[in-house]
Formats: sequence, structure tokens, C-alpha cells
Amino acid sequence: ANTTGTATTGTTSASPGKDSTAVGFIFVGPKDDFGYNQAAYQGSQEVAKAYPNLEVITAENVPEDDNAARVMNSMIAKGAKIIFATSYGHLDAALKVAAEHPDVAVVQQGNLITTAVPKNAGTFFGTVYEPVYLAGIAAGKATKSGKLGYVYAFPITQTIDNINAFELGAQSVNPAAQTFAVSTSSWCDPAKQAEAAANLLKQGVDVITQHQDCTATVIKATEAAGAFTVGYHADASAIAPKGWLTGSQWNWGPLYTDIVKTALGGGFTGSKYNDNFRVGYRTGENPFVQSPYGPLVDAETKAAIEKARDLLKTSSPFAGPVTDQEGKVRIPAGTVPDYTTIEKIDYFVAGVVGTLPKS
Amino acid sequence: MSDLVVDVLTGAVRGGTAIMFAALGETLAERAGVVNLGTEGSMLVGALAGYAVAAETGTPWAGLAAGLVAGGLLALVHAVMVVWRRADQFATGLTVMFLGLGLTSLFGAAYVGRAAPGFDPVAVPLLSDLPVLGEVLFHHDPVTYLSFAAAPLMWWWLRGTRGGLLLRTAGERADVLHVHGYRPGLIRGAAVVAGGALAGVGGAQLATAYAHAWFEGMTAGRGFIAVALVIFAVWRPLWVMAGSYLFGAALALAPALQARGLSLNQFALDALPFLITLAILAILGRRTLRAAPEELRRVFT
Amino acid sequence: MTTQLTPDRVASPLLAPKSGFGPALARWVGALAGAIAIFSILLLTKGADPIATLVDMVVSTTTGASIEQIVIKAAPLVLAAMAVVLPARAGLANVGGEGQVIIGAVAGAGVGLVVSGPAALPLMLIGGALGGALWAGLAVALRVTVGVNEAVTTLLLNYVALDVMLYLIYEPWKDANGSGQPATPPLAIEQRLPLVGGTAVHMGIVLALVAAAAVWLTLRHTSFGFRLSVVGGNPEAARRAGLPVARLLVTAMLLGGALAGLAGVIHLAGIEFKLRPGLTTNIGYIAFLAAWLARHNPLPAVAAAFMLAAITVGGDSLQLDSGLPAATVNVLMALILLAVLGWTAKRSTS
Amino acid sequence: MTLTDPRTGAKTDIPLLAVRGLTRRFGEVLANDAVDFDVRPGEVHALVGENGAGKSTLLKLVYGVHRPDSGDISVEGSPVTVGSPAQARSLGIGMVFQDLRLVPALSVTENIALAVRGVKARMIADAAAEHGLAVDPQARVSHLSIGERQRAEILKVLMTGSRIVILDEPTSVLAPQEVTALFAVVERLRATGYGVVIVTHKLNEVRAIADRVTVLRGGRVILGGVDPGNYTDAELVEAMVGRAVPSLPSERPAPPDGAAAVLALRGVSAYGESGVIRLKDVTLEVRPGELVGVAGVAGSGQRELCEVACGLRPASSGVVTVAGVEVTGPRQALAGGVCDVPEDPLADAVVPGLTIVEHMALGLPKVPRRRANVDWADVRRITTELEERVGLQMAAGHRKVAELSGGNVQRVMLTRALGRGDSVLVVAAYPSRGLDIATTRRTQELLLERRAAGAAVLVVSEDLDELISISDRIAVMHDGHLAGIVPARGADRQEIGSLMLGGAR
Ligand SMILES: Nc1ncnc2c1ncn2[C@@H]1O[C@H](COP(=O)(O)OP(=O)(O)OP(=O)(O)O)[C@@H](O)[C@H]1O
Ligand SMILES: Nc1ncnc2c1ncn2[C@@H]1O[C@H](COP(=O)(O)OP(=O)(O)OP(=O)(O)O)[C@@H](O)[C@H]1O
Ligand SMILES: [Mg+2]
Ligand SMILES: [Mg+2]
Repeated sequence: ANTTGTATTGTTSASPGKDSTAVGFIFVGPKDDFGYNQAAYQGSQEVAKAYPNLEVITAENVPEDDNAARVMNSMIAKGAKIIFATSYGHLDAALKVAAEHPDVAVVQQGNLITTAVPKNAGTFFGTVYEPVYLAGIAAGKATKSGKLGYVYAFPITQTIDNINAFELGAQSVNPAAQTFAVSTSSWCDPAKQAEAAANLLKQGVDVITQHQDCTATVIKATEAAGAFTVGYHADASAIAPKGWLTGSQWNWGPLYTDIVKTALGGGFTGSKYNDNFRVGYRTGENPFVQSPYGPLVDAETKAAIEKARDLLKTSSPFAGPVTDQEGKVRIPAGTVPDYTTIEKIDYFVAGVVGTLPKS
Repeated sequence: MSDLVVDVLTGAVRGGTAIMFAALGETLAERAGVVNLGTEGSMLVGALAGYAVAAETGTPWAGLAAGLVAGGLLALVHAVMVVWRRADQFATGLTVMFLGLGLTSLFGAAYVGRAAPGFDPVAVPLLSDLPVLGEVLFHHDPVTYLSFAAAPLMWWWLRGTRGGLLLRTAGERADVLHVHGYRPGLIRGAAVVAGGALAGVGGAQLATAYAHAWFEGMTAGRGFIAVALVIFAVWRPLWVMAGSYLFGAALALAPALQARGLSLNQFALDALPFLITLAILAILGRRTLRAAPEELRRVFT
Repeated sequence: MTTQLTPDRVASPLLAPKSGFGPALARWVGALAGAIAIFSILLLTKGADPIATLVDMVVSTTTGASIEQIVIKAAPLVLAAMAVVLPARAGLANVGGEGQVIIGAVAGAGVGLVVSGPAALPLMLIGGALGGALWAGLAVALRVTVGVNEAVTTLLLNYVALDVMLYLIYEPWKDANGSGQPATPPLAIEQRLPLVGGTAVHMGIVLALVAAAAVWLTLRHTSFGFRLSVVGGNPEAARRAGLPVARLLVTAMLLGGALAGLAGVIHLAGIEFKLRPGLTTNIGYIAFLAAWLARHNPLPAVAAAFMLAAITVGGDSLQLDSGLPAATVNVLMALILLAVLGWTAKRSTS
Repeated sequence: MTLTDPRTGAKTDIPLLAVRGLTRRFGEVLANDAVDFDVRPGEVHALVGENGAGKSTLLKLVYGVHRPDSGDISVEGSPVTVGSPAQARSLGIGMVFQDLRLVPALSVTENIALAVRGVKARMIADAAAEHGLAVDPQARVSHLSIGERQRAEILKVLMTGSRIVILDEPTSVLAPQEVTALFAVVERLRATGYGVVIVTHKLNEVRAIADRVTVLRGGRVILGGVDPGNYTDAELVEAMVGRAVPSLPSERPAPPDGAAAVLALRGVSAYGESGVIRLKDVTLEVRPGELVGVAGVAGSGQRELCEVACGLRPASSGVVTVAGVEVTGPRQALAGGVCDVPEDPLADAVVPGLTIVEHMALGLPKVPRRRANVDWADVRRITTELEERVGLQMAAGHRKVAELSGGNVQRVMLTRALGRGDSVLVVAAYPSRGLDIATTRRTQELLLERRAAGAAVLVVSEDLDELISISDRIAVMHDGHLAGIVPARGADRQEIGSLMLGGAR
């Protein structure tokens, strides 16, 4: 593809981002969405704390189209030589900007560069699905009906991984557990979420988790119905004081700060961030961490989760055998797939109830 | 399967209520001769005001009142523009919608993800035990129960009261009001504002009783649907009620199927409410326009 | 012979009597000043210094890069505004620009998926125009056959168009190599619009300006334009004068849809290169309002499209320089629109 | 004359309403120039004059629609200012407008409730019985005939407590029998002490109902409150017009016998605007050189008849042919030499924003073009030609038609339709509506000229006298049917009237 093709040419500067006076962050949604964007925004503020002399420029509601390139260019015009494009869909714009500005380090959060990686660009992400897997264990232990609910927006791979990991975690302690996946076709339409939660609860689901940008609606509905909540993005135990089990949440500060440090020092090109950088329990400090436990999580469950976390330091939630809904073995026994393979999973595992669109 | 039907019907009432308030509001405006595409904006400001005031005061009823006021205030902009400045109704309505969108995201950021008390479902004694009907109609929040009365009330008010008569006359032949010493502009303006206030109540219901959350743009086109719905309900409140539930049912179908592991094409289901609306408009065709208030017919050419 | 008890109304702002240039200018200046005053009050409530903020904003639009961005943004807006202007002459309210832009882009992308080589780009442009025309055609078909108002149907079709596009990019057209991202594969180099000179601006702007000039000439001078204005002014009079009213309505709307579809393709082939969920970012709606600002006159509509593009680009400065929430620019745009819509028309005598 | 006040029962001689020196100017036009006028209890006072003489203006000044520039109004001897129609009604002044002020979508009761707070259907029924007005209070106005609507409107005025009832041209839309019924109501009002002001263009009506008559011309009183019995028709017409108006030549060559019909309708039915059948099984022929008049109560299918003949409305059954060719649509009819004068030009033919010249272009069967563009120079030339040929002075060609007065709009329509020398069929709906006597006469001459040139001419009019004087035959419509066709020469007005109301011939 052209966007990435041109990026590799014309890269003359050996040290993109070196001696930058400012850092730019773009977010796809509002920086106070209590979700994905807020977590990224908080990460940016930790960078500001760590480098008081750096100007941290942020822009929210930046669409995932060419407008993103425009906004990043404006940041560059204001002196930023390190840019964080924090949404999955910002990748094309990020690569375009990287190609135009060889002296600027552009990193993108969550997506993968599938062609040759330009010298001044990279992607990074955590293994989101690992803490989700751990939370799945809590869910599998807590459920009485054996029915878990997953409210999601769109069937992108990140979400598919999460749903699968959640089900695999639950299965590991409760082989009969099923995960009912309901999509809302919107990253945030609270009314649709309310309807999804209501229907799941009506079907006897007693633990609900989700992958949405705004999460309060589902949590409140679950709590009001006396069911259990597994969180995503943030610790929402305050709005589900009774039913909160655990969840997964972000901690971008350390990783962002390290990327900035690498670039400022002139070592971006050739570093691990000048690549599709992935970090998980196996490789280091996952920016995706487990949320605190709720009151109803018993010691036995906590121990099971501890054990699993230790195991993940060498293994993966997707360690074989993994079978899909049709019963076909997708990952053979004994195989521990790498991050890239996991990020290409396009099927639901056995135990997930729901259909994925064919593409 | 009958269980699926019950769930879809229950979802229809749950999801149709906010739309019903907005569509009833639009009915008032259109019966007085004004189309208000800004209904979407009124719903949004109603949702934010409802949620924010509930959060600040701790009572959802105060939120509901705030939603009413906010929706009415935004509609006042439309009223001033189209009734007194004679600006184009469609363009102004869209602009008012954008204004509502902008203002709510400007002032709503603080309430995203914030907890606020809301309306919870209350089962109506005795009635809620009825088979099917009990579940479909009588396990809802108090605002939904209010909505059951809203459409019949409006039907009665438009038909049976002097205010209703004046409003209808404003939509039919505003000149006649003038002859009888009334100010048609004032009546129209009041109808638009009252309509916006109802849309605001719908928005507040959405935020404080249905979704229990505020998020920018959370009405997601429901205000536009309300406008279309009024047309296919031929400007009659009771038909508006039925239409709102039909729309609610279309919205409820996808999650009800998915929660059972069934699935149709998700995007087709998403488009369903709009396609149903288009289909009904096409089937009713000219009949709807012939039933339109006379002054409105001019707007719709 | 009729007895008139209330003041005459001018039926439509389109037909409002023309007035002198001086007073018109004064009203525009007054309206804009009013909008900016209200906006300043809002800025104060958010703790920002209005003067510094507005100055930063204006200054930010004057750099070379910003001007290029304004032109890039204006190109589809100009085309989509013409998609409102042309049907409006026939009395049709095309609120469906958004959907027609989407379907135009979808059709263009669809052609791009199957055709490569030098013929691809022209075929994509044609395909996009046809797609937009088809989408507008649905609405106008309902209008001329069963008499459903097109403002409502075009609005509803916008949502359907979005679902059509989402379906395609999540399912059959999804880029297999895109790591699950809901988007089509990027267009090949030869499928993209060439750039103008040494700038970042693509040739879409040339296309847009040529189209605007063509619309202007058509409406102003041709017999077709005259017939459209008769149909728009009084369809019954047109029918009685033997004009083929339904055919003229359909033609106007199809041409409008084609222009909007073209806006979609040039946005796709000029700058986006893939279909993705947030493709159009309200191009259709903003263009509808641009057309209204210009009271449906083609050349002023071009100016209005550029103005709204400039506000969007300048709006970045509200965030980047003044730290205001992103939505602030929507408020500014709405205020300006309201001021202009409400206070620049010459009022009829009261 | 001394009579009983309907309210107080007191005997009184003071005029209910009196105006002195009332003057009102609209820009250049002096619409009312020092007008004196009064109405006493128990009398009917007729107001007559040409179009634009100032009759409606006088009434609107009294009713508070306009304010006088100078002059005084007094009600029962006390001076008043009337600032609005509402105030006028509170002073006991009620007005029934020519185009009526009812809301079609509302019921009679609801319409009256707009004027009278808290009124109930029963009260309306009682009042209707008291005044001898047959009206169903529950009926929707849109379902009523013109006569019924007028009665509802009068009832509304009476129920607001008016003692002065002003009727502006109430008879122009009624069939003769309905006029008789209306006059019976007026008689009853007179007898119970109301003061009635009635505007009419017809001298026989003045003689039938009025105790006194006032003639206005150019805004001035020419004859003030005189007994019509003391004047001849010619004297009254001369007072109205300012000169004697010669009548049309009464002898005309008969239409050629045996020629094939130009317009032929065979068993034609058609739907009206509201989707119900409005034209029922009509069979009618108009031969070349023949002028057929169409009479009927308003809304009896005349509009549909004209539209069917011009291809504007499809026949739901039956066949319409012009010069032997079946009519399929307006384009084809236009090309086949059919011209029409529309019934309601503002609604059906005037395009807001377009000029007279542009409207002329619209009427041409083929618009002159230079390549894709209209050749406006040529259209202007044709316009001048048509205007000279027709001889009805139009306003300047660049004026917008929508901004012209009703009479001037009609001149444009007539010039456009009657200027064409090649027409084989002329369909004119109410061609002289809103025109003054002289222009009306010229219009009638033009229609006869087209007839003499061999065209078939179909003329709809509410004025029976006009139809009788220009037609060869008169087709009478009732409720969509062709109730009968009578020769115009020696036609009996009563007979035509009873056909209009559905009576047997
Ligand atoms: N609203 C107005 N604005 C300007 N001029 C007016 C207005 N109303 C009436 N006129 C002028 O006053 C004159 C008198 O008009 P008026 O309506 O009183 O005539 P009329 O005697 O009622 O005629 P008709 O027989 O046609 O009803 C008209 O010729 C016109 O020039
Ligand atoms: N409301 C109004 N505002 C401004 N001008 C008006 C208004 N009503 C009428 N006029 C002007 O007054 C003049 C006469 O109006 P009107 O319709 O009363 O004429 P008329 O008496 O029917 O004329 P004609 O002599 O053609 O029969 C016209 O020039 C018209 O443009
Ligand atoms: Mg007149
Ligand atoms: Mg008059």
C-alpha cells in the first residue's frame, strides 16, 4: 500500500523525535469518556509530569480519517516531534504523517503495521486479552447459571480476542460456562447497551462484561439486576459496589514515558518501539492491568487467578488446544501462539454463543 | 419463541418511550405548522440536563424537570428563527441540532461516566402479574408510566380544549387566529417550545431511566426518527404512540435475537427501523400529506 | 379579490427580493458580530480569553499548510453543496447529501476493487456519481410516485447508507490484510486523484469548481435552468405550461445525487483512499447548511463551503492553542449559521 | 324609521354605525376619500362600485383591519376607534368576508368556538334555528357547500353578538336559489333590528334587498345612502363607472352547422383533488365557432371539466378528444392548440419570482431558444406583439407577476391565452373575475373574437347574465353531472337556477 510504501523512502534523519520540545497525543473520542480515551489521556498527563519542560498537546474527538493527519501536522507545526496516535483507526494517518516528517517519531496504539516499518514509526500495545482471561476466571467461578454475557461494539480482532479469552478463562475453572456475545454496532450508544444488558439478564446471564467506549450503562443495569460485573477500561467498582468482581484497566503512563524517553534520547530508530511492539505478562510490564477485586470474590478464586497469572508468564490464554465453535481445532495442543497470530484470530472459540460476520 | 415476542415487546416499550415523548413533542409543533428537525438537539440537551441535574441534586425528578426546561429552551431558538425571523424550517432545525450537539459536548464532559441517581423499574402491583401484558407494560420506570398517559392526554387536549383548538387552527389557517384577535406567532412559538420540552423529557428519560448514563450524541438519530414518525402517524398522538413502539420493537429485535445466540445480519437489523419508516411512508404515500395541517403542507411543498 | 388580513409573506427566502449590496453587507457583518459575541460569552464561561482564542484561530488558518487543508476540505463540500443547490431550484430539499456522499464513496470504492489500471479512476468517478444519483433517486422516486416528502426520506436514507457502508467494510469488502480493521484495502496509486502542482491539494478541487461553474451556468442561462425554477416556484403552473414536472424533479435530484456521489469519490480517491466507518464526517450536512447560507445561489455557496471549511480547520486551534473541548467549534459553527440564516434575509414588510 | 333594538328592546333612531370623512391612502392610491356612510337598525344598506372603488377598504376600516388616515367612526352615536377585528366584534360589528374565514379542517362548532368562548353544539343549533340558518354544527367545514359555509360564517358573526352585519359580495358564489335563501335570512335580520351592509355588483340584487344604496367611485361617494327606487339602472351604472357602458352587440352569426366538434367529451368522469369523483359521466361537444357557457354552483365540477378538456386531469372513464385527437396530457393539448385561462391564477399559473415576460415564455407552445439557452429577446418581442393584439394594457414586462394586483395578473393570463391566433379550443374559467366593467367588456369581446375566428370556446362563469349575453349554449352543472344544456338566447334564469341546484328541467 502506498501509505506505508512512501514512508520507507526519504527517511534521512537518524534520530526522529530527538530533542523535541513538545509531544502530541490524538484521541478518537472525548478525553473524559471513562474508557479507552480517558486512559490514554491520563497516560499523556503522566508524561507531562515526568517531563515538566515538555509541552504536551492533546486533541480529542479526532476522527479516524485524514482529519487526523491534519491535526498531527498542526501539532508538528507547534514543535512536537513525538506523536502518539492512540486509536486503532489512526494508523493510516500516522503513517502518512511519518512519511512527510522523517524527523518526527510517530507511534500508533493498538494496530499493526503490516508492511515494512518506517524508521520513524511504530505501533505498540498491551496484551489486552490477558487480564480479560484472568477476569474470565472470576466470572466462571461466580456464575450460578453458567451463562456469561459480553456486550461489544464491533467484531474487530481486539474484541474477538477479548471475548475468546474471557470464555477460555471461565472455562478453565467452569467447563460448562458459556459466553453470550451481543453487539451494539456502536462504540457508544447507551440506549442500545441498556437493551443488550436487559436481554442478556432476561436470558439468565448472571455475569456481564463488555468492550465499549462508554461502560456505565451496562454496569448499572447489571448491578440493578443483582448480577455480577466484570469491568473494562477502568475501575468502576464505585457504581457496582455489590456485584463488582474484577476487571481489566489501563496504565499507559510508564510505557508512554519510556517511549518518549527513547525518542528524546535519539534512540528511536531501531528500538523495540520502531516495530510492532507488544508487551504482555510474558515479556514485561503490561500496560493493561487487572482491576481491584470486589467484596464477593473469595480467596479460592483469588488463588486461582494468581496461579493463572503466574502461568501466563510463560504461556498464553490461547495456548493449544483451542477449538472454534464448530469444534475444529484451531491451535493444536502444546502450541503457544505468538502475539501476531493472536491478533489475527477471526473466529469465536467453542463456548461462545453468537455469530461473527463472514468476511 | 413466544418468549422472544414478549421480550421484543417489552423492549419496544422500553426503547420506544423516549422516542414517543420526542414524537409527541414534534406532533405539537407540526400541528401548529412548524417542522422541527432540532428535536434531536432538544432530546440531547434534555438528556444532559436531566442527567446532570439528577447528579447534582440527587433526585431524578429534578432531572426530568431540567430536561423539560432545557429541551424547551433549545426549541425556543428554533421558534424565534422560524416563527419570527421566518428562516427556513429544515435548515434552522438542522442547525439547532448542531447547536445542541455542540453545547452538550461542551458542557457535558464533566458528567460522562459520573454516577447519578436515576429512575428504576417499579412493578405495578396486581397489573404486573398479568400474563404477558404484565411483563410488557408494567415492569417499567415511572417516566414510562407517565408516557402511557401522555399520548391519550395530548389526544384529548388537542381535540377537547380551547388551547388545542387554537393550536390546531395555527397549523391550519393562522390568518383566522389573527382575525379573532389571537397572535398566531405566539401560539406557534409556544407549540414549538412545548414540543421541544417534551423532546427534552424524552432525552431525560433516555439518560436517567433507560441508559442511566450521559454520553455525547447518545440520542443517535432518535430525534430524526421522531420527526418521520409523526408523519406516518398522520399527526395523531395515538398513532404516534403505536409508531414509537413499532420503532422500539425494531430496535429491540437485534439484542433479543443475539442474547439467544440467534443472528440475522446485524447491519440489516440496524437499518431496519429506518427501512420500516420509509416503507410505511411509501405505503401511506399521498394520504399522509393530504391529512397534513394546511400550513404544514406549505413547508412540505 | 381576496381579503388579506395579515402581512404578505415572501414564500421562500430563495425568492426574497434582492436588495442593495450595502445594506446586505451591513446585515452580514452585524449577524457575524452577534454570533461571535455570543460565542465569546461561552468562551468566558469556559475560562478562555475570547480575544486571544479568536485571534489564534484566525491566525492558524493563514499558514500555507492550513490553506491547503481548507482547500482539501472545501472540495467535497463544494460538490455536496451543489447537490443541494440544484434540486433546491426545483423546490426539492435534499437533506440526504450525507447518504449520497457515502454511497458515492462506496460505489467508487467498489469500482476500485474490481478495476485497475488507467481506466480505474475515471470509472470510479463515474461509478460514484451513479451511486449518489441512485441514492437520491430512491427519494425522488418516492416523491414523484407516491408523494412522500423528500426532506424526510433523504434524511432517513442517510442512516441506511451508513449501514450499507458498515456492512460492506465489516464483511465482504474488509481488507484481509488490514489486521481486522473495518476498512477496504487502500486504493492503488493509479486509483488516486493526482495532486495539484507541488501542493498537498488533490485535483478534486478543480473538479468541484468546474462542477460549481457548470451548475451556475445551467441555472442562470439555460432553458433547463429556467424550467427548474418554474417547477420550483409553482409546480402546478409548470404542469399547466406543459412542462414534464416529474421528469424535471427526477432529473434535478439525480444530478444533485450525482454531484454528492462525486463528492464522496473525490474524498475517497483524493485523501482517504479507503472506506472506513467515519468516512464522511458530516460533509453532507455541512454542505446542506452551506447551500442555505448562500440561499441556494451556486457561487455564494462555493464561498460558504470555503468559509465552513475554514472554520473547521481553524477549529483545531481552539483545542491545540486554547485547550478547549473539541465540540467548541460545532457551537461556533451553529451560532454563525443561525445568525446568518435568521438575520441576513431581507424581511418582508410587516 | 323607528325600530326595536334586538338587545335592549328599546326604540332607537340613532344609526348603529356611522362614519364621517373617512380617508385612507395606500401609497399613491387614495382608496377612500372622505367617505360618509351609515347604517341604521333594521335596514339593509347596499354598497356598490367598480373593482378598486374602495368598497372593501371602507369595510376593512370599519372592521379594524386597516386604520383610517383621518375621519371618525361612531357606534350608536358614541365615537370609537377600531384597532383590530377583535375590537370591532366587541363593538358589535361583524363581517363576513368574500373568501370566508373558516378553517376547513375544523367542525362548524370548533370554528365558532374560535370566536365565541365555550360555545356548545346545542347552542349553535338553537341560534341557527332562531335565525333560520340551516347548518349542522358537527359537520366539518371542508365537507360543506359554499352556501352552507356562508351560513356558518353568518351564524358565527351573529353568535359573537354583532348587531351590524357586513357582507362583502356574498352572492357572487351562489346559485340564484341560494341567493334567495340568503336574502330570506337578511330579511329576517332586518326585521329583528339588525343593521346589514351588503356589497354587490348586481343591480337587481340592490333592488331586491336594499333599503338604501351608496355608490363609490375612485374612493369617493358618488351617491350617498339614496333610495335605489329613485334611480334607473342606467343612472346607477353611470354613477359607478363614470360613463355609459355600451352593451355587447346582441346579433352574432350562428355557429356553422354540421362541423365536427372540436372538443368532445363522451361519458367522462374524473376525480377531484380530494380523491373523490367530481366529474360524473359528462357528454358534451363544442363545435368550431361556438361558445358554450358553463353555469353551476361553485364546486359542481366546473374546475374538473376545464382541466379534463386541457389534459390537466386524466379522465377516470370516458374519452376526451380535441379536433378528433384524444387528449393525453397538458403538453399534447398545448401543442394541439388548446389555451386556458386558469380559474385561480395565483395558485395555478403564477410562479413567484418570475416576471411577466417569463410567464409569457411559459405560455408559448415552443419557447424560442438559442442553443441550450432561452432567447429572451425573442420572448420580449412576442410579448409586445401579443399585448398589442389583445389590447389589455399589462404592467411593464420586467415586473414580477406575483407582485401585481389581481386585475393585472388576470390581464397577463388573458393576454397569454387569448393572444394566440392559432388556438382551436379556448377554455376560460371565470375570465372576468376581478376585472372592472370596461376590462370585462373587452375580455368578452376577445372571447367572441376567438369564436368568430373559428375556435371552439368554453367559458365558465358565476355570472349568469354574462353567460347569457356571450354564449350560444349554456351547459349547467350540478354535483358533477351535466344537468342540462340550454340555448342562451331567451334562456330562463329561473330554469337555469333550478338546474344548478339539481332540480328537474
Ligand atoms: N393593502 C393594500 N395595499 C395597497 N393598496 C391597496 C390595498 N388594499 C387596497 N388597495 C388599493 O385600494 C383600492 C381600493 O381597493 P378595494 O379593495 O377597497 O376595492 P373594492 O372596491 O373592494 O374592489 P373589488 O370590487 O375588486 O372588491 C385598490 O384599487 C387598491 O389600489
Ligand atoms: N398587502 C399589500 N402590500 C403591498 N401592496 C399591495 C398589497 N395588496 C395590494 N397591493 C398593491 O395594491 C395595488 C392594488 O391591489 P388590489 O389587488 O386591491 O387591486 P385591484 O383593485 O384588484 O386592481 P385592479 O384595478 O387590477 O382590479 C397593486 O399594485 C398591489 O400590488
Ligand atoms: Mg379589487
Ligand atoms: Mg372588494
